[in-house]
Amino acid sequence: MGAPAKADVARLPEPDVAREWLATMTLIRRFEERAGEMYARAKVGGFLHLSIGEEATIVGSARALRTTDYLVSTYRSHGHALVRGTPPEKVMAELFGRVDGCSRGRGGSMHMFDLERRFMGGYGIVGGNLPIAAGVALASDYTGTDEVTLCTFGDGACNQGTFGETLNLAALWRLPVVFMVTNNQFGMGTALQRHSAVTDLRRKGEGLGVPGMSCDGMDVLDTHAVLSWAVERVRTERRPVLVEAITYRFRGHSMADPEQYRTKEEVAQWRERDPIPAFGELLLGAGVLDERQREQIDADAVARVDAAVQFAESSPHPEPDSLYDDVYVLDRARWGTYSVKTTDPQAHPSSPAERQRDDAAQAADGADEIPQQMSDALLLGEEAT
Amino acid sequence: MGAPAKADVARLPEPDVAREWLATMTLIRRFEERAGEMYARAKVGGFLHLSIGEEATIVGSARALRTTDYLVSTYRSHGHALVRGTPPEKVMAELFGRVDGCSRGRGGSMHMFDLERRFMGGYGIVGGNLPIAAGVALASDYTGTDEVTLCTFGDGACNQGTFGETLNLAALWRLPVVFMVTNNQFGMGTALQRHSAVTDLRRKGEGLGVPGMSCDGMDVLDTHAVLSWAVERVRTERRPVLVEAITYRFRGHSMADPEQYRTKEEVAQWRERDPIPAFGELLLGAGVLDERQREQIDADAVARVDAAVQFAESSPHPEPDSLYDDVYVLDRARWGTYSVKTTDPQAHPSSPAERQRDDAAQAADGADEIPQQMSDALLLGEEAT
Amino acid sequence: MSELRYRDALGAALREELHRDERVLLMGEDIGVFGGAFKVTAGLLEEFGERRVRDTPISENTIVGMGVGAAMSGLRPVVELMTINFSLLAFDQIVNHAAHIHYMFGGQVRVPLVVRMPQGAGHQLGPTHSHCLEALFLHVPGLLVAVPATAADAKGLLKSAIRDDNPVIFIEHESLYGVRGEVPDSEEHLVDFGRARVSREGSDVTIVAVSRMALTAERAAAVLADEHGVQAEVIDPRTLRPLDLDTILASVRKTNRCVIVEEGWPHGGVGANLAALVCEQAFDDLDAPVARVSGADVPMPYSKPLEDIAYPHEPQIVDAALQTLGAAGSR
Amino acid sequence: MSELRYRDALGAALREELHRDERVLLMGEDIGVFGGAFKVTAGLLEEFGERRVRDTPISENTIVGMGVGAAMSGLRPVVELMTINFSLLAFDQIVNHAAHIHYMFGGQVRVPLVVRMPQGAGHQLGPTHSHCLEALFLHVPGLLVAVPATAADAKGLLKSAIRDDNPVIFIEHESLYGVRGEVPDSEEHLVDFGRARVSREGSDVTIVAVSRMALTAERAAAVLADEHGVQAEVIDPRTLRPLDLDTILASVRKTNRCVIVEEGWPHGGVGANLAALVCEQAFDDLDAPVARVSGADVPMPYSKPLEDIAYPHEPQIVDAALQTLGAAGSR
Ligand SMILES: Cc1ncc(C[n+]2csc(CCOP(=O)(O)OP(=O)(O)O)c2C)c(N)n1
Ligand SMILES: Cc1ncc(C[n+]2csc(CCOP(=O)(O)OP(=O)(O)O)c2C)c(N)n1
Ligand SMILES: [Mg+2]
Ligand SMILES: [Mg+2]
Repeated sequence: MGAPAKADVARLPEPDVAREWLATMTLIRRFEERAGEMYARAKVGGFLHLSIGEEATIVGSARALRTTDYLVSTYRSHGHALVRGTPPEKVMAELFGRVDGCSRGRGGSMHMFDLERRFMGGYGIVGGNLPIAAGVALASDYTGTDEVTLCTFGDGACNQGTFGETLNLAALWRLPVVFMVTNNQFGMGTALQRHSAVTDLRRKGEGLGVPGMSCDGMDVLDTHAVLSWAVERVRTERRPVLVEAITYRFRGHSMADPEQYRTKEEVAQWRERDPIPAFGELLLGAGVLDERQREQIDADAVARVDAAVQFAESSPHPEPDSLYDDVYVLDRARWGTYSVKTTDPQAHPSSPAERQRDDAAQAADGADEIPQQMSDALLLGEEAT
Repeated sequence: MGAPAKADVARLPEPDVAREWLATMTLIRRFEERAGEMYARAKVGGFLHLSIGEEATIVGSARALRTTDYLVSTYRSHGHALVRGTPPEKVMAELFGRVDGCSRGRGGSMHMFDLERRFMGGYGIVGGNLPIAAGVALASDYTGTDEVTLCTFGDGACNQGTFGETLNLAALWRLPVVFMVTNNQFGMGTALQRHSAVTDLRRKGEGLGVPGMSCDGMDVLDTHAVLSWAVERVRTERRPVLVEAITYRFRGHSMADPEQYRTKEEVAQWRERDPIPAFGELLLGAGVLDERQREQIDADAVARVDAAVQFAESSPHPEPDSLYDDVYVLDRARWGTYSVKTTDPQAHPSSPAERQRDDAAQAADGADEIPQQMSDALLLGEEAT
Repeated sequence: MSELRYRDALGAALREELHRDERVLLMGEDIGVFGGAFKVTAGLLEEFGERRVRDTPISENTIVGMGVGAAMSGLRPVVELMTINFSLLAFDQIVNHAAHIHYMFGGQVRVPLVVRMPQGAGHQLGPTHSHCLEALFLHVPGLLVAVPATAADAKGLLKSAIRDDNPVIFIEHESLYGVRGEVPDSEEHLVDFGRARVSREGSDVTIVAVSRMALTAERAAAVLADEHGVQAEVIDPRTLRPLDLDTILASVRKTNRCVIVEEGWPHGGVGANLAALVCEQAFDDLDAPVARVSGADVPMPYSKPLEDIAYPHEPQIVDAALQTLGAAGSR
Repeated sequence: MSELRYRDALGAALREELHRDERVLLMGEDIGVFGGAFKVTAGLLEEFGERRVRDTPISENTIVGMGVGAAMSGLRPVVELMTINFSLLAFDQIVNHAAHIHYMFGGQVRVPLVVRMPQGAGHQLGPTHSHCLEALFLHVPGLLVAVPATAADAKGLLKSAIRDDNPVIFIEHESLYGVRGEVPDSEEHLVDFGRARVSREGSDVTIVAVSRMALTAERAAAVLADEHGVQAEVIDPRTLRPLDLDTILASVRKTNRCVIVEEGWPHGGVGANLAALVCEQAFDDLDAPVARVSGADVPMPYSKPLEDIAYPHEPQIVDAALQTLGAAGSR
């Protein structure tokens, strides 16, 4: 890679800060790689959407925020929880569906949450998080604080009705929110130019009163610089901004994606720009990092992820009788029937014999025709045969 | 008013055509004035949204279409039905809720329809008509015709999610549809600058791949010129266009609107630009029309509206046992229960005694606390007291 | 006590709660400068200003979604949708978000949001503006659903809704806005969710009726008493989630007959739900099948005579009640 | 007859109808290049090209609305929504438009639109991707609602849906896509709407079960026969609008007992609706209250053990059936 450009070095933050960025990107990468393995081993169910390749967009943007600022994300949000400081243990436990998960095992991969760290959640409905983020920003504005909300979503989400509705309202009411499109070139298997008439996504806010800008989402420095400018502008001028972070998703949309919609060459080309080695090289070249430190950062990340898996493994599953907890906030004397229990959760199969019979039944109806670890494949229609 | 500018005269179409435009604008005006009277006399129920002041946008745009082109409108659509050639009798009968109405009395003011004349309907849901219009255009494209669809909606509708969704899709799929914003400065009581961050509505399609242009919606010539250009461009280039027609609603949003959101002066100023006298003067000055003809046009319109009222008065109400007709298309042997009839429509009050008791009851629950002709006022909360 | 219109009782509830709690704010289309399509919010913009009373663009899904986000951040937003028909545009935010966020994030965050909207036929507003859709909401766990029928309940339930930590779907009725009723003056006049109102006692047949139909049922009960010597007990559940099934069952155990009255569609409606519950829980107490009276199973037509027969009036309720009595002993 | 997976039976129906009728076209997110989230449409883009098989942006309300407009103009669009949960974004176009246009325009225009989408729990997809929402659709007059449980029905009902002139909500089930079944080969294999399927005859108790639960109920019936000597009649209504109430009532008149099984939420669900209808129409024939087995009244949790107990399995159905029998004669 050779010596880093002077300009890049000049943009570097304090060495400690730079190393922390690298460490966090590495943690996210290692965490998600491990999550993928755990998924293959059926420790994790449902969908698992990884942001591998997009780490610079996550760290570069979140580090432009103050701890009092808010972050709102999508179903692709492990990294967003981690960057805000949610312990990897709690994120992994959520993937495992355990009580110590950051959503107590209720949400899974798509629905991480950490109120304390102002990570206001991952949302499974494409476009559903935009109005929510604007509402969070409204609350900041209403209470007269200078908090900013960062709302991230994908290129595909720009086509959802809430995009136009929310940007207009945020501009009209001068809400302190930064809208960040993580343009990873695809909405699932549909390439940008096949889902959006305008592919220069900065321009998407033009008719809505929201100015736009882009950053190189493979470069944590550029992402951080542009987002910092955007966040501070929003904080002081109190008008929303739209930032497009141009990046690429290295893995499939979710775990069993056959990726027939793109070529191996295209993926390989983007992988050459992998943001983590690139930033590592830059720091090495700038003398901010030595090889030993770099290895240590990686080893620390791996160790932390090991601990997270161990923690998740040992965390209990939710108790059956917690099924109805938190459907409602029931904090004072209450009357009436809130929930209709025509089936009693306790009555479900629990004895081994019953469980076995049920498993057989499941197999017969196709749910488990395919090994558990391929359940995503089943859902995506790719069968084991 | 003096002599018309040379430029205006140069823009005039053939004399016959010009007189037809004036006649149609006049018919729409007279029709709606009478509809308002009929509403005050409780011949018309529900909501009645008049386009008085906006006639040039209706005639100027619709006359840019071929008879094989489609028109899709909103709940403010009497003029759109009339301009397409739906007989005033059928439009008035619809307002009266009679079987000879153009929607057989089922739709009312907000839901006019005339398949034969390719008037694809008025829709009561703000923004709901945009995807439908795109679907109509899709069908034209799919079947390889060169038909164009004109979709009209209000300034307020631009904030509905379907606006962004539909414009993007239409641009992406190159659908032959002209989106026309009738910018009458208000969405109900909310002024443009209070509901839209960008008030130059031409620009609303910029981030969506739909180029925009404006026309003077108080000038039928300008409206026609711009729409003709847009329609033909769409027909040949097969890419959607957004046209903003700048106009003003002279009357309230619907019948009982107290109009506290604007000043009398503002209304008076716009009324000076009333498109019908303005165009009449122009034709007089250009020698295309004489005073007698002008009066005749008006007298014809009034006579036609008289006939429409008479027709509507004498058209019967739908029969009670037609209540369940056309919920479903049931055109061949059918099984199963389509509709659940827990109340039999025949069993409803019909004897005078029952009817009387029911009326009293209605009064007691407030529905008729206020005279029938003020029902809109009730709905708008303005009570008779 | 003061005599207030239903509309003004709602307005008073909003005014009092805006005064009481700085976190309360209102959002909706034309609620401010225009004063509200049905004038419930009239005067509130003038009194509380643009910060607390907010006119919005026509963007139903986003207005509700912003309410969700603001509620998650500690505010107590009250969103008005102009009519319940337009709530279908906001169904994603109501169901996938408002209703489920508390549960899906493991109880960490609350969504104290109120979505107010009127429903109902009777004014020839046609097939896009007249439906009664409470059944769509009562189906969804995580929502509370209120259907006040009187001015006192309108005020008391709305105040309770604003103070509740759960998302509340608050369904008003267009034909009730002008109806007057006695309303307690106290600013602490709250009506609890999950407690039915027995508006008339009787021993012969139980009539459960929701929203505007609660009043129609009362008039039907008067006819039953006057003309048929039948003493009907009339119950207005007030809220559909939570549901005061106990009060309904106690009455059915007494009368052994039950009629359910709703204005909405019959297939999968409120009546179906209540009938199923009553049949399940009080099967041995029923001397006749639970009767349902509902709106016709059609999109609401504009035509006056068709609209008239498309939703229930007293005669259908009277007939249904008499039928349950006629059926007595037939088993 | 061929043995086909449910998924492939649906694919075959689409392929045959695309061949048969030039007016048929498919639209949906990732149905083309990606081959469909659940691979139902795999291969169709290659076979029919971009004109007939259209990948759309993520714009649910507009995709459905374009389907409405195209259907009004003479096409026969089949729209796929990736899961039923996302249909809540399109609820306005489905209810206010697709369902009501034929009626509201006085019968002048038809909306031969099919909206296909899968529902269902079992794969830990959590609270935004797992719900069964058929009850929301069956409530709405103007819609037809199909809930096929077998490969043969999937194919036959989908072909009928595409040929029908009404808007059809076609609800598939994610857990059924991999299940094989015998499917008639004929291109004219149509299954009529409104005709229930009696999958097992029996005289002791009637079990009505919808969507995936029809299979679970069959297995429960086997257990009832093998372990309890109880002969259950199992009925799959196949469509909820129109509803083949006659077949259900005939069975109940024979067995005098009824259990209804659904995967969705209980309050205002399919079970409530059927229970109300059965109690109304066959009150005197019932020897026990109609029993309902349903999904738990909660947003679907991600946790595997919680998800497992949040929707019905055979034991609950067996228990419910035995309960209706135990209750026999207790009146
Ligand atoms: C309303 C809705 N429609 C469809 C889906 C299914 N879906 C999940 S992710 C996805 C693609 C989103 O693409 P993009 O916004 O670019 O985000 P990315 O996955 O690339 O991060 C789709 C269609 C969904 N979850 N919600
Ligand atoms: C989805 C929806 N929301 C709200 C309404 C109530 N409403 C009817 S007209 C209107 C204002 C629309 O303004 P605009 O689009 O500018 O059209 P105009 O009335 O000025 O012609 C509103 C809010 C509605 N009919 N549909
Ligand atoms: Mg993407
Ligand atoms: Mg307007």
